[in-house]
Amino acid sequence: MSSHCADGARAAGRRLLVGLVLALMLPLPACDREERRFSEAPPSGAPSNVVRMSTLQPGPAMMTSRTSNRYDENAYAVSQGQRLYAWYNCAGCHANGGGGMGPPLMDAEWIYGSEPGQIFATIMQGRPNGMPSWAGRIPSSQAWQIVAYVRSMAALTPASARNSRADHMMTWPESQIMMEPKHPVQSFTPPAAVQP
Amino acid sequence: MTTHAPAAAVDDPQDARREAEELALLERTWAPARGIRGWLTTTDHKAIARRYVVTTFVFFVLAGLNAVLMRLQLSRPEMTLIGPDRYNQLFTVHGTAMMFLFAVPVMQAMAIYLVPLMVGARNISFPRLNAFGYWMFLIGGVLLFTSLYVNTGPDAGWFSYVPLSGPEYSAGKRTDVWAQTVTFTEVAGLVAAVELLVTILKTRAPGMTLARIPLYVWSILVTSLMIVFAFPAVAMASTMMLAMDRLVATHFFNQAEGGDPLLWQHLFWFFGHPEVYIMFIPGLGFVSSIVETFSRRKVFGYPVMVASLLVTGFVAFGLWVHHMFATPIPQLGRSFFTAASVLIAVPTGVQIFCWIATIWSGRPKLTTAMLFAIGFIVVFTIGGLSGVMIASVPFDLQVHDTFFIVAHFHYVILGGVVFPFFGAVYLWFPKITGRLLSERLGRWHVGLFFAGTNVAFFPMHLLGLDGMPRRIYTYLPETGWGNLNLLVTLGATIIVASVAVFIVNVLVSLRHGVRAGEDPWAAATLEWATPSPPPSYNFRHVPVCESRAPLWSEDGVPAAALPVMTGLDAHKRQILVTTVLDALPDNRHKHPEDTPWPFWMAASLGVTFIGAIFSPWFYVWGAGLATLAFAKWAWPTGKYAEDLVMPKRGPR
Amino acid sequence: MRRRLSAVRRQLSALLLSLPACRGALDQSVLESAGPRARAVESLWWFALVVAAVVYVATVGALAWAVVGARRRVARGELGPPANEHRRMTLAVAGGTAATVAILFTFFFYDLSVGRTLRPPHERAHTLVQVTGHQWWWEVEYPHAVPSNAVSDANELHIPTGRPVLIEVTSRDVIHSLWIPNLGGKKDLIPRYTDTIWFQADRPGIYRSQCAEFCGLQHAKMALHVVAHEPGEYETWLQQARMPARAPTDTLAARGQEIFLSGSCALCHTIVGTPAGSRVGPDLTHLASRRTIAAGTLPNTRGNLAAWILDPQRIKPGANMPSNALSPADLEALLAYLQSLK
Amino acid sequence: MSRPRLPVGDVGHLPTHAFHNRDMMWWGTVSFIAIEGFTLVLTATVYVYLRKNFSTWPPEGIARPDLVAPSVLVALMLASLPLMRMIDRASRAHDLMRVRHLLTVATVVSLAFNLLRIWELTQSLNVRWDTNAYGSAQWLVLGAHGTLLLMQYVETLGMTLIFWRGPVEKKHFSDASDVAGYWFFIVLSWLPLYLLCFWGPRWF
Repeated sequence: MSSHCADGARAAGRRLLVGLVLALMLPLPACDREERRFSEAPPSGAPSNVVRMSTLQPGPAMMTSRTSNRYDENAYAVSQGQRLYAWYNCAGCHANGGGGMGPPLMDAEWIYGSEPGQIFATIMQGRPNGMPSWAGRIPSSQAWQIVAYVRSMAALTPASARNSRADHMMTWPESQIMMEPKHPVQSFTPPAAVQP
Repeated sequence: MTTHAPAAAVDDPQDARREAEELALLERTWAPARGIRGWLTTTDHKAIARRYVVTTFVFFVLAGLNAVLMRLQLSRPEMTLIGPDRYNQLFTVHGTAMMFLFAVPVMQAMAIYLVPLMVGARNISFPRLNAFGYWMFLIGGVLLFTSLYVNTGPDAGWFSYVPLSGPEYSAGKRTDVWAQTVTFTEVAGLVAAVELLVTILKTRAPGMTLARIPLYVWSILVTSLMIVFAFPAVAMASTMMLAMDRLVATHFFNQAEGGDPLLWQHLFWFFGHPEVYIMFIPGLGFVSSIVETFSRRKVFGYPVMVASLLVTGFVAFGLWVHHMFATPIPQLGRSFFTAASVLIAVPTGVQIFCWIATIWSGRPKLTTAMLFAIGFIVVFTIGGLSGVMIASVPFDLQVHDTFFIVAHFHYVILGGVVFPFFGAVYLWFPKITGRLLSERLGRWHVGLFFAGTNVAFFPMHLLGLDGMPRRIYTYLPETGWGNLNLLVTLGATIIVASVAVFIVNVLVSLRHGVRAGEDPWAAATLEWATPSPPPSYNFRHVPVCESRAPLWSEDGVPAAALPVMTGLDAHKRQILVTTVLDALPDNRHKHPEDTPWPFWMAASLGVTFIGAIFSPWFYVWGAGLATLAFAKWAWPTGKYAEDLVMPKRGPR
Repeated sequence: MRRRLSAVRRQLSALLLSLPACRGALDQSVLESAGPRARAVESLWWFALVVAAVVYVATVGALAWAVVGARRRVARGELGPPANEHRRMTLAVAGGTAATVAILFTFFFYDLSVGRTLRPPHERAHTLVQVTGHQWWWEVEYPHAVPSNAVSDANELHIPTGRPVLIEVTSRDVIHSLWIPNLGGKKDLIPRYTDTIWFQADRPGIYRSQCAEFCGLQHAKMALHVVAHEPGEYETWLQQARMPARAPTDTLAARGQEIFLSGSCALCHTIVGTPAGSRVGPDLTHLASRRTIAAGTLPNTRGNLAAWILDPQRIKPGANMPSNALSPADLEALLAYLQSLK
Repeated sequence: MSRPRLPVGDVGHLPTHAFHNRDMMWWGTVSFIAIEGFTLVLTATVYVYLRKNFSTWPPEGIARPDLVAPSVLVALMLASLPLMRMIDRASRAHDLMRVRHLLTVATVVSLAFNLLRIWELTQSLNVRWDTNAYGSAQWLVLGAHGTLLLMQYVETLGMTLIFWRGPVEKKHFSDASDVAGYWFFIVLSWLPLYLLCFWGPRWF
């Protein structure tokens, strides 16, 4: 074999090796996303109880408390949050994110903040004008799952941990419509029982 | 062609030097490059088939280990060895791998090795496509098992029923991995089917008319035709529908927006039922070859055998609804599907009778391969009979989705795929490696495998009748299923032992096996008319086929000489193309050179489909990459140009 | 013929059931039919089994005979094929094929006749029950013209013996499947589809049933107990089930009710007669009268109930009931209340 | 054991390429046409199956698809068929210059097909794939056939480049003839799908 060929073989070998290593690394981030934790303590960090209604503050700048929610990156927690969102009738006021009596949750506007800790506090403490307090009702681990789901609706969590849709009718936030239909889309009701 | 010209045999001693020169020339023309470059670029069907078979077998072992873990968990009631999350991944990957990564591909891989040799061709019809198919398959399989090992294994069952596998109830990327594994394997399966189809139709040895095609090759022809019509259904349903529902929120299966979960079941089983026949029809072909070789006579009832294969292949498409008897579908349709499901037993029965008749009138030698063929009849018949039972709607409704079904399809698949596969390995191992497998270890292998299969799967019938549903990760002690489950687990360990014996036999025989020579069994078909292992060009001269058993002058008696045709240019890669029906020589096709681009094409599609688990944009980028790879693949190099019309233009 | 067949059946049945594990403590078997539907299928099964056994023995016997005969012939030094081989083989294969076709036709028509007996009893007098599948429990409803008389129950299906029961099935989430081996039949529960299945129990008893379509993490622990009562007893049960929950009689139970209503329990469960009315989890109005908890997973005892409330994820990992961190005193009170819900 | 070989004929005089069913590549193309054609049949089946879940088609609130661009595409497709006949004939006549120029025209036409398909998806359908099952079905059929259009473009472009840059062997003429055959499949398979997707919402 000429040295040229040997070089080629070595180069191909290197390429193959690099490709293999990359391929093996690809699924590593999966660990967090795919884990299914059935019973465990909720994410650490005290929820920020303080809701700041003004940007003005005395003295030197205060650290905003940023609680991270490890459920944000966990697909199972987000999907459990989605289930609980329906079960606890969050949709009664917020619809499937589009809003109704309560504010929409799919957009980027947050009255009481979009950090996990803030949403957690909003759920647990309640807010004026209709948001009830769920403290003592919803176990905190479930509340954190709901937080993850609510944030996923606003695309604040990693896309890989969100699902594309639920098995119900679609709701569209303005910002997510990539292509405007020429005619308004109305909902459709399938026959209740399709066949005997 | 029927009257031999009184020409001198080419093998005369004075021609030895000329022969050596010609062989060296052929070797230079056809041999793949050495080292890893050769590994990536080769388009030799034998090299690709060898690694294909080994790869599928590795997946078989891995999927089998999944089964062992499952059996340990089920061996006693309320075991806590494996939790439900893990267990669901294990059984889903077990089923998916056995179906998509073993049963079908191993049969195609064997066919890729054997068919060109059996029809007397120099290589497979589309060798680059062949290489591409292998790489696609490899990526799909590695994707599935890597995912399992990083806790992303699919967990919705191998038939991924929506809505459980849909975006709402299958969180994360697990089902997407399943859908793309299916994409990879279906692409690989489809291209292999096309190559084999065209190889059989267009590159048969002169004289191999339709009525002289070996039964094994017929079985591959039927299987490949079935794949062409069955695989698109699942490829479309998983890649274009399920994956899209999960990725870009289409509504094929969302009832609230007009979709329908039963649509998935129809599409899946339209593929899934023929799949069963796609798996075991090649097995029937193996059995025909084994019975013919070791009974020392041609299989009795050739036209009936061929007709049976064709009928089976056709009727197999009319059975899919019998997987859906418990769903809301019209009553009348069910009777039709029952009738079809019952009727399909006839052609298979006919074939079994013909083999028995062949053995009866022949001079059977009970080699390991023959024992596997006999084991096939003994085991597979049980699966066939329980298959007739569950064609009945009322009975099916009692055992559907229970361990009775698990028992039934394991009898069918182990009986119809694994037994013939092992038999085929014992038959053709000497051809592939040049050495015989040990018959002594072979007896242990066949004995343990037979015992293990029955101990593991027969009790499952009883468990199913006793109410045990499939796919449960545990059960209560009060159900009383514990002892039989323990027995099943014991059977599983026996199977493990037998497969271990087989692996040892292969490894030992590769080094120390008895040298085989060209034709150790004095067999009948053309693959035995070339050295073992065959040279890269398969045959020095194109063999000519004058009967169904071209190497026999009469039943079991080796012919004195082999008629051949000369005239293929040894300087170039040429293969002889013949006519479809009568196999008359028609033209000399220019055969492509080795190239790494099928590999890069598969790699770019790998990036595309794996990336598309996460973002639809990978379809756009990946299509660009794949187009570049394909351009390099298809671009003529001008090497060995034949009848050049216009030379390559220099740089302007 | 018929009698002989049933004698064979009895013997085979005894043989099969004498195998060590075929007899569980629970009634959950295709081979112990307790109603006409399952019985029809059971006789079809025994017929098919006997025929299959005969066919199997004949096939494998022929194979063995062929191998042994041929090898003897070779040992005797006869190198040629047997006399008249072609005619004999043709006859054998044709005969075998004809027998196969005949047997299959017989089976097919027997199957059709069994299929006819399975027609639903829409016209006949029957009891109507609605079963809805959930991940991972069964909601069972007994509708009534007067809505307040309708009964909602979970994981237990009470039926009268001797009359057909028509079950309307559907699912709330993924596909489940209702299968009661001793009574016969199977029906997939598909979301947004409503389908029906019927059966009839001839003798009182408790028949166990398990979800038969893979439905996710706890598919294994999704059992339904079918309780067949004598008709009079059934009416009594129904009357009892229509009653709202008893008000707590002692202070401990009253404290338990308070915990139930003010904590997370009431968010998912209904107790008729109290403000708790959520339909997300099983109806608990008569929890204490049920035989099992957690969809047939545990016997309904005080200890099991406590374990289930505190940490359901240990018993049924992935179930949708959350863990509840209750103080021992609160747990005591809650258990007292729940156990009073007869 | 090696048995002697007995030459009974010579194939050295046989041609090195052939057209249509004598050619091996042609059979490969036909096989892929079978696979792709059956996939299209399945997409149409899905379309009809989903139709039965709706009382009106398109569902209320969604406009019927526009007809202009789709009809232009169909007209262009039909008009391109004679061009393909010409390519096939020129190939069989081994007319290098003629095949080269006709292929160049075909590349442009194929590009126009693809642009029109993009226009159809974005402007004529009036529905997104994720609006409801009606939208998904429309996108499925158009998308599946659109993938084939894209492949056809790549194939035609590649063949054209080969005929310009070389090396061109005689066998490339049978490849060019296969391009024409595949083109017929693309066009003829679209006609029923066109009626289904664009006239279907008007008829049923």
